[in-house]
Amino acid sequence: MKLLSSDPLDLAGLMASVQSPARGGVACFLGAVRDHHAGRQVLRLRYSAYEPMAEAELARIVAETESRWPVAVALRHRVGRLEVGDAAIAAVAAAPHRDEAFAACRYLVEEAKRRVPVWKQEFYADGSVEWVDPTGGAQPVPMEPV
Amino acid sequence: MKLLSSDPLDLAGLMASVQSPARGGVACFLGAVRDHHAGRQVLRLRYSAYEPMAEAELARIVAETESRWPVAVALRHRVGRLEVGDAAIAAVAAAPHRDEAFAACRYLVEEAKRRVPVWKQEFYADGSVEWVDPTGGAQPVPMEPV
Amino acid sequence: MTPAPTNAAVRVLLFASYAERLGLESIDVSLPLPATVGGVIDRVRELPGGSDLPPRPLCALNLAHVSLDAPVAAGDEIAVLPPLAGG
Amino acid sequence: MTPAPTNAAVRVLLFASYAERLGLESIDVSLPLPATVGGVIDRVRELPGGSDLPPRPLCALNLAHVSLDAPVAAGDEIAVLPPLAGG
Repeated sequence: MKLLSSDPLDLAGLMASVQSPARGGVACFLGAVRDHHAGRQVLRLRYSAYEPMAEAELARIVAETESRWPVAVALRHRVGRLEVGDAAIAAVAAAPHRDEAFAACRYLVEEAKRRVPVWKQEFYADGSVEWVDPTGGAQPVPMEPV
Repeated sequence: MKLLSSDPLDLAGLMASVQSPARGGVACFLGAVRDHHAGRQVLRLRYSAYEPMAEAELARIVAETESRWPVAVALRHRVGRLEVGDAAIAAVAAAPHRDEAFAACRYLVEEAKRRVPVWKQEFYADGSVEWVDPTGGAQPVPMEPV
Repeated sequence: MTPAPTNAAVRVLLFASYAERLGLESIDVSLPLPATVGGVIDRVRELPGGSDLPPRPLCALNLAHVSLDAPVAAGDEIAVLPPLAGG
Repeated sequence: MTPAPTNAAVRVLLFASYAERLGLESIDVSLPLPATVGGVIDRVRELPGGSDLPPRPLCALNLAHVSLDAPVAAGDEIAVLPPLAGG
């Protein structure tokens, strides 16, 4: 299954894929493109990825989450051109109880942001284009294999 | 606006009502009817409410959440007859950043469960019917007005 | 000469399992002021089935949660709330 | 007589801003074993634009995050990852 998608993310479909009569709590998160970043007006952006590793990393995060909590989860990241308001990431976790659903959903999002090799190029209203560095240029912290 | 609903909850509509180009993080929670409770098979249930107070309490929780975090939120609780899998509660919080979206969504759900005067009658496979007491019969802790 | 105590009429609402136990959803209670929510509930306890109420039930006054020592006034709506089970 | 060191060919991938700075997305590097990911990156630094790489960039080996002291073998795929910006 492709966890990186160049098509719009379908939250309802992801929710349907994890819900069940035994799993009453469903927590989800959608991260959408904002119209501003660091005080500049963003028109649109482009995500690129190290695709085979991004797929592998997303799959590892899903497997870890399902082994750590009694949950069924779905995780997708968008690549390609996105407009303001488009969802870049969707995470869903369904569990018998809400604590587990929230914890698992949060884990999916945090780990995806921390580990999935995806890069974002922002296109600004003034015509400039930049690669976004969320670390603000800090020295990267090496990641051990999980 | 009615925050208690006898119609199925519409998560997509609630999400659309709070999303905006400035609010990139949307956290949501759906609490659905489970098929088991305390080891018994549940066929369906019926929620009843002290309706005017439930509406007021839901509205207060929404207002508190929006004053505490920079978020736009939506909160609904279902009443009447629900089948297994039907959503009983839907909470959505949209914020510029995900920390606030998750925190606000969690607050909506916890406070709704703690404060909204709603009662649940479970109908079991063996034909019996019971009012659910999530406290297990503990002495209630008086709630001060918030 | 002290003034005669004022009597106040309040309405008490019962819900869910409490309404079933007392066989009532609404009771009009008249009692001398000053009085508290707890005092009103004590009057409800005297009704058939009323002794099944817990010693300190969850209560609301005019659509908001209150503690049992909240004062009541004429025309108030008091609700005795079984354990909440929303969500 | 000690055996001559074995030379290993590995592929290095560059992405996003790093690919732009070096004007390359993929480089084949041959180097004597034993070697580490850090040693491979040091070879990339010798290319035009390579000195723009941070002292200790984020790296992956065969599709998984690794630290710079991870050993490499012939045929490995090493990726130099600019700061991740997903979500």
